[in-house]
Amino acid sequence: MRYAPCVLILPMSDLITHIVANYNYWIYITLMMIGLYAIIAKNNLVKKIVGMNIFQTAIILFYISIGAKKGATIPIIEHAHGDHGAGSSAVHAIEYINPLPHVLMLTAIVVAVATLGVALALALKVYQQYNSLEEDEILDQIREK
Amino acid sequence: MSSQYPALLVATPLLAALFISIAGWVYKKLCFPIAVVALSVATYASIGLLLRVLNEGVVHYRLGGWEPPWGIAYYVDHLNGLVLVVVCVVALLNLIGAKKSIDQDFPDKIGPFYTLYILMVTGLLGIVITGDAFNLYVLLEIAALTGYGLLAMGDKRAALSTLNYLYMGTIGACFYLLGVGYLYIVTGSLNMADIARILPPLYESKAVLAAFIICMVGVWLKMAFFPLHAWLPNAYTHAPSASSGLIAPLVTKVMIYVMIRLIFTVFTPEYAFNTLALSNAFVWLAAIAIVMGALFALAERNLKKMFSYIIISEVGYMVGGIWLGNRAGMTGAVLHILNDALMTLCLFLVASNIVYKIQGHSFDDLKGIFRKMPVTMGALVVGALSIIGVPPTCGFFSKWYLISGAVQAGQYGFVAALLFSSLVNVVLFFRVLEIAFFEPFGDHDGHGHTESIDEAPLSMLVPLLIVALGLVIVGVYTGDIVNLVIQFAIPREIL
Amino acid sequence: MKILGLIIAVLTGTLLIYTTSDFPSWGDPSSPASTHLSPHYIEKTLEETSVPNIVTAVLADYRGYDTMFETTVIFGAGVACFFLLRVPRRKEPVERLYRHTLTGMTLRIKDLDEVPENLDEFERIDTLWAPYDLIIKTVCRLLIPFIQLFALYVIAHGHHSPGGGFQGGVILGASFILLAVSYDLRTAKERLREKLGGILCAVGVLIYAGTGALCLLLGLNFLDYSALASILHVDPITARSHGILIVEIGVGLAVMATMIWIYDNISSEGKYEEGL
Amino acid sequence: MDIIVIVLLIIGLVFFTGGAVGILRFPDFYSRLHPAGKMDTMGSLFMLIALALFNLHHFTLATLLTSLKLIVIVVFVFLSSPTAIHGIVDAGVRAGLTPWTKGEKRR
Amino acid sequence: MTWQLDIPILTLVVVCAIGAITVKDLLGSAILFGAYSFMMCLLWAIMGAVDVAFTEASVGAGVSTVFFVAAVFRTTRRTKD
Amino acid sequence: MEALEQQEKSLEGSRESGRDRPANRPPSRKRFGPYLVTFLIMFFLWILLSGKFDPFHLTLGVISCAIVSFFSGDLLFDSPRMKGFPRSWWRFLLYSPWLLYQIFLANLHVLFLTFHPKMLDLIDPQIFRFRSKLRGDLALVTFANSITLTPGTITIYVSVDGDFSVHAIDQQSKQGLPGEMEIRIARAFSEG
Amino acid sequence: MDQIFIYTGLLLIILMVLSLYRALFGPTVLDRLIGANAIGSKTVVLLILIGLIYHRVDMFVDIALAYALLNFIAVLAASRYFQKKRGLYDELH
Repeated sequence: MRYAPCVLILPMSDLITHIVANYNYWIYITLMMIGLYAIIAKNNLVKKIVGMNIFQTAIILFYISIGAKKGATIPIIEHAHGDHGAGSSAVHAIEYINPLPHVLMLTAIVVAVATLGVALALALKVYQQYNSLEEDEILDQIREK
Repeated sequence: MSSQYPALLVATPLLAALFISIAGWVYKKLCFPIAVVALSVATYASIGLLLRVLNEGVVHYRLGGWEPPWGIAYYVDHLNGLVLVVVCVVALLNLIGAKKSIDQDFPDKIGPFYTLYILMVTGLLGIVITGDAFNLYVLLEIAALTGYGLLAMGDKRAALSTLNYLYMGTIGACFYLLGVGYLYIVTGSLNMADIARILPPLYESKAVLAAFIICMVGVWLKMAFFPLHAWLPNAYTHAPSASSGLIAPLVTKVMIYVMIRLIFTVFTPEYAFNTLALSNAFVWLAAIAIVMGALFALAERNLKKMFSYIIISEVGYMVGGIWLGNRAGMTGAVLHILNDALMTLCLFLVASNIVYKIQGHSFDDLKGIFRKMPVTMGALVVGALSIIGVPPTCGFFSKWYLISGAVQAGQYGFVAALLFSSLVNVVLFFRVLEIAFFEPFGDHDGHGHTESIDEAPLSMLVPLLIVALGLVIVGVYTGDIVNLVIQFAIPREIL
Repeated sequence: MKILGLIIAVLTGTLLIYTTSDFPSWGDPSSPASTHLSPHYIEKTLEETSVPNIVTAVLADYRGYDTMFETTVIFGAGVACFFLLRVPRRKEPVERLYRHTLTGMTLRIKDLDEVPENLDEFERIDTLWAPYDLIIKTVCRLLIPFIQLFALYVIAHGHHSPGGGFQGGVILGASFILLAVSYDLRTAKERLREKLGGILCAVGVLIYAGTGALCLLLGLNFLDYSALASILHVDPITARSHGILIVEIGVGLAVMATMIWIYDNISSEGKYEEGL
Repeated sequence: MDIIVIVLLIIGLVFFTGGAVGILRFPDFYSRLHPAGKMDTMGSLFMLIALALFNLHHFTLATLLTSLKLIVIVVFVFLSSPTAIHGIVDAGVRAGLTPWTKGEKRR
Repeated sequence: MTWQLDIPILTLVVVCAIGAITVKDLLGSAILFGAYSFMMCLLWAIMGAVDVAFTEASVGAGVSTVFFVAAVFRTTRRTKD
Repeated sequence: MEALEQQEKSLEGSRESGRDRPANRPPSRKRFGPYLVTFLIMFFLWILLSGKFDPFHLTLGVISCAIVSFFSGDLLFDSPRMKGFPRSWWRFLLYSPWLLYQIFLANLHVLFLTFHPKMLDLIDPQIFRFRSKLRGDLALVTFANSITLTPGTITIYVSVDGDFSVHAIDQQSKQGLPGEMEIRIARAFSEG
Repeated sequence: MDQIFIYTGLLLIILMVLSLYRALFGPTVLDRLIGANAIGSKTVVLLILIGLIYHRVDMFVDIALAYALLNFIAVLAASRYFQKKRGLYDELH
C-alpha cells in the first residue's frame, strides 16, 4: 500500500471553494434546525425522538467536519502492521486526519444510542398508560381527570 | 494513599454500582450496605481532598498518567472541593433516609434502583471533579440518563414528564457539546485550563461568543433557569420520593457549579464580565426568574410542586449572584450552592416522609399533619426558616451576601426580586404550616382528631434531623466557611 | 407550538450561520484543531502505545477515562430500561398458547400447572403468531455464527484496523437480536439468559473499571495501563497495548449484553414472553 | 487490466441503474421487488469483483486477502439479499396487498 | 475527502432527515431514519472517520432501527404529524 | 426480584423438552462433529479476515473460534445428516456457476423489461404454486433463494413439505419453474 | 483511476436518489422498505469505492462487510412487524 493523498485534480472556481469550505457547516446547521424543530413542534413522542437523534447526529457532523484535513489519509498509521513498538518510519502529523474529533464522536454516538434506548423505553411506558403517543391527546386525558 | 483520593472519589462509587448490579441478581440484601459503604468512602475521600486543597492549593490528578492537554486530568480547587463534599454528604444522607421508601416503592427492583442511584452520584461527582470539557459532557449524560430512569418510576404522570425532561436535557447537553466544539475549533484543546490559556487573543472572535452563548443556554436548560424551566416542576413532582430527594438538591446545584466553572476557568471572568457586556441583562433575567418562580409557587396547591418552583426561584438567586460580577455576590452564590443543597434536601426529605406515611403530597392531604408527624414538621419549620432567610439558619447569610453584592453593583432590581421572593416564601410556608397545624386531620372522613403520633420510621427521621441541624450549624459557621474555603474559590481578580 | 419551534430553530440557525464565518475553512491543515493537540497523538501514538490505529489508542488510553464512562452510559441506559419496563410479576393468571404441531390446533392454557403432558407434540407460540418461515430461519441460522465471528474479529483487531470493543459489541448484540427476530424472543433468551445477560453487562464495565483500579493498586494512577507490565511480564509500552485489548473486551461484553437487554425490554414491554 | 475493471464497473452500474429505474417504473409493490433486490445483487457482484480485481494491482498477501474479503462480501450479499426480499414480500402478502394485474393503474 | 462525493451526500442527508420527520407513519419514519444512518455512515467514511463510520454502520443497521421498529411494534404506527 | 426468578424457573421448566429449539429439532449437543466442523470453518474465515499470522493474533483467533463454535455450533449444523456434508458443499460450489449464469441471463431479461417503453403491456404479474420434491431445509432454502435471485420470480412462501408459492413477473419467468434448477439442486444435495 | 472511481461514486449517488424517491414517496411502508434496502446495497459498494479513493481499501472493507451482514436485520425486523401485526395500516387517509 503506497501512500497517496487524494488530491483533487479538477480546477475549482472561487465560488466552489467557498461553498466547499462552508458547506459542511451549513448542512450541520440545517440538520440541527430540523432536529430542534422536530423536538419542539412535533406532536408525536416518537417523532420527537427521531428529531432528537437527528439533532445529535448534526453535532457529530460538526465535530467530524472539524477533524477533516485536506490531502490527509485516515488516522490509522500505515507500515505499522505486525511490528509492535517503536522504530517504524517517522509519522508526520500533516499526513493523517485529526483523530481527536473521531474519538469524541465515538463517545457521542454511544451516548446517542443510550439516550435512544431510554427514550423509547419511556415512550413505551407513556403509551402503556395513556394508549396514545400524541402529546395533545395525552394532555387532554390528563386534564379530564 | 491520599494522593489517590481524587481517583477513589469517582472509582469507588462506579465500582460499587457495578457490584450492586451484580448483587441485585445474586443476593439482594447486599445492595444497600454496598451503597452505604461506597458513599461513605466517597464522603471520606472528598473531605480528605478538601482538606488537602486547603493545605496545598489546587490538586491535579492525571488519569492514565498522561500530561493534561493530551490526557484527561482532574482539577480540584476550593470551589469543587466544597461542592464534592456537598454532593457526597447529600447523597449519603438521602440514601439512608430513603431506604424505607425504596423498600416500599420498588420491592422487586432494589438492585437496579441502587445501581442507578450510585451511578447518578458517580456522574455528579465526575462532573464536579473533572478538568476536561468533553469529559464533563459524558458525565453529564450519565447523570442525566440515570436521572431519567430514577424519575420515571413515580406516579402515573411521571413517565410523560420525564420524557419531556429527556428531550430538554438532551438538547441542553447537546448544546453544551456544541459549545465545546466551538471552543475546540478555535483553540484546538479540550482541557479547561488549556483553553483558558489559549483564549485571550481570541476574545473578539464571533466563534467564542457563540461558544459562550451556546454553552450557557445548554447549562441553563439543564439547571432550569427561568425561561427554560418548563421540564422541572412536573418531573420532580411526580418522581418517587427517594429519587427526588437525590435529584432535586443536587442536579441544579451541580449545573450551577458547571456554569461557575465555565465562567471562572474556561472563559475567564475577564471575558465574561468585561469583554461581554451582558452581565446586566443576565442579572435582570435572574431577577425575573426569581419573581416568576415565586409566583408559580404561590399558585400551587401541591407540596412537592411548590418545592420545585422554589428551586427555580433559588436557581435565579445563584445565577444572578454570579453575574453580579463582584466578590460579595459570588460569595453569596457559592455559599448558596451549599445552603440550597441542604435546604432542598431538607424539604424533599420532609416530603418523602409525608409521602411515606400518607401517600400523597397535595395540600389537602396535609391537614392536621402537625400532630401526626411532629418531628418531620419541625424539620420543615427549620427548612422554611432557612429558605425565608431568618438569621440563625444558613439561608439568611447567603441572602445577605447576595443582597450586599447587588447593592454594591447597583442592581436594585435584583435586590427587590430577592426581597419579594423572601416575602412570598413567608406566605408560602405560612400557608403550609397553617394547613398542617390548624386544620384538623381527617376532617372529611368524619372522625377527626386522631391525636396519636404516627411518625415516620427512625431511619428516615435521623437524616432529616441531621440536615435540619446542619442548616443551623452551617448558618453559625458561615464566617469560617467563607474565610477558609469560598474566599479562595473566587478568582483573585474579582473585587 | 409549531411557530415557536420554527422561531427557535431559525434563531439558533441564524446565530450559528453568523458565527461560521470565523471558522477556519473546511479541511484546513493549519487550523488550531489540527495543530494543537492532534500532532502529538499522531506522531507519538506508535511509540507510546504501539497501536497503529490512532483512534483506538486515543480512545482507550489517552482518553480512556472518557471511554470508561461511555461504557458506563450504555450500562446505565440498560439498567434504566430494565428498571422502567421490566414487569416483575403478573397479577392475572398467566395465559399461554400452545400449538399442536401435527393438527395445527391451538390450546389456550391459563394455569401453568396444566401444561400439556406430551410437550413434544406441542410448541409454545406467541399470541401474535406468525407461521414458521423456513427461509428466514435457515439463512439466519447460517449467518449468525459468521456475524459473531466477525464481531469477535472486530474486537480483536481494533488495534490495526477500524473497529474495537464498541463496534464489535454492537455487532455481537445484533447477532442475538437477529436470532430473536428470526426465531422468537424465547429462543434467543434460551441462549443468553436474562440473569446472565444482566450480570455480563456489569462484568463488562467491571473489567474496564477493574483494570483501572488494578493499575491504581499497583501504584500508578488510575487507568495507567503501563502498571500492568509487572503482571503481564512485558515492557510498559506493550503493556499499554495489551491493556487496551483487555479494556476493549470489557467494552464489547458490556455493549453486547446491554444492546440485547434494551432490545428485549423494548420488544417485549418487559414481559420477556414474546417479542417482535 | 484497467479496461477489464472499467468494463465490469460499467456492467455493474448498468444493473444498478436498472434496479433503481425499475423501482420507480414498475407498477406495484410486488413487481418492484423484482428489479430492486436482485439487480442490486447482480450490480454489487460485478462492481465488487471489479474492485477486487483492481485491488490486486500490487499483488501481495495483504491485497489478496482484501480481495478475498470483497468476495466474502459478495457471498454474504448473495445470502442475505434474497432473504431480505423474501421477508419483504412475505410481509406484503400478510399485510394483504393484492398484486397488480394487467390493465390496472400504476400504484 | 472528496468534495464531489461529499456535497451530494450532504444534500441527501438533509432530504432524508426532512423525510424522517414529516412522514405520516412511524414505521416509515423508522425506515427513513435507517436510510439517514446509511447516508451518515457514507459521510463519515468520505471524511476519513473510519471508526465513526464503522460505529454508525453497526449501530444504524444493527440496533437503532431495530429499536425503533420494536418500539413502534409495541406502540402504534399512527401519527398525526 | 424473587418473583422474577420464580417466573424464570417456571419458564425453564416448560422449556426443558426442547420444544423451542431452533427449527424444532432434537438437541444435537451430544455430538462433537458439528462443533469441530464449525470450528474449522470459522478458523478459515478468521485467517481470511485477520491477515495476521503472529502467534498472538492466532491465539486470539483460536479463542474466538472456540467461543463461537461453542455458542453457535448447533446453529450452523443442526441437520441430523452430517454424512454427505463435504460432498454436498462441493457439489453446491459446482452448482453455483450455473446459478450465476442463470441469474445473469434472467437479469438481462428484467433489464430489458425495465427499460422497455411499453413495460406495462409486457409484464403480467401473477402468483402461482407448485410442489417441489426436494426435502431438507438447506435444499429447500437454496432452491427458494435461487428462485428469488433469478429475476422474474420471487419465492413468497415455502412450507417444510416443499410447497412453493411464487410471484412471477411474466409468463416467460413462470414457465422456467421448477425446471432444471430443481434437478440440479437435488443433485447437489444428493436428493432425488 | 481515482477520477473514474469518483464518477462511479457520483453515478451511484444519483441512483441512490432514485431509490430515495421510493423511500420518501412510496405509497406503502413496504415500498419505503424496498427503497431503503436498495440504498443499503449501494452503500456497500460506495464504501469500497471510497476506500479505493483513499488507497486504504483494507480499512474500509470491514465496514462494508459489517453492512453486508447487518443490512438485512432492519428489513427483517420491519417485515416481522407485518407478520405479527396483520393488516397494512392505511397511511393515506
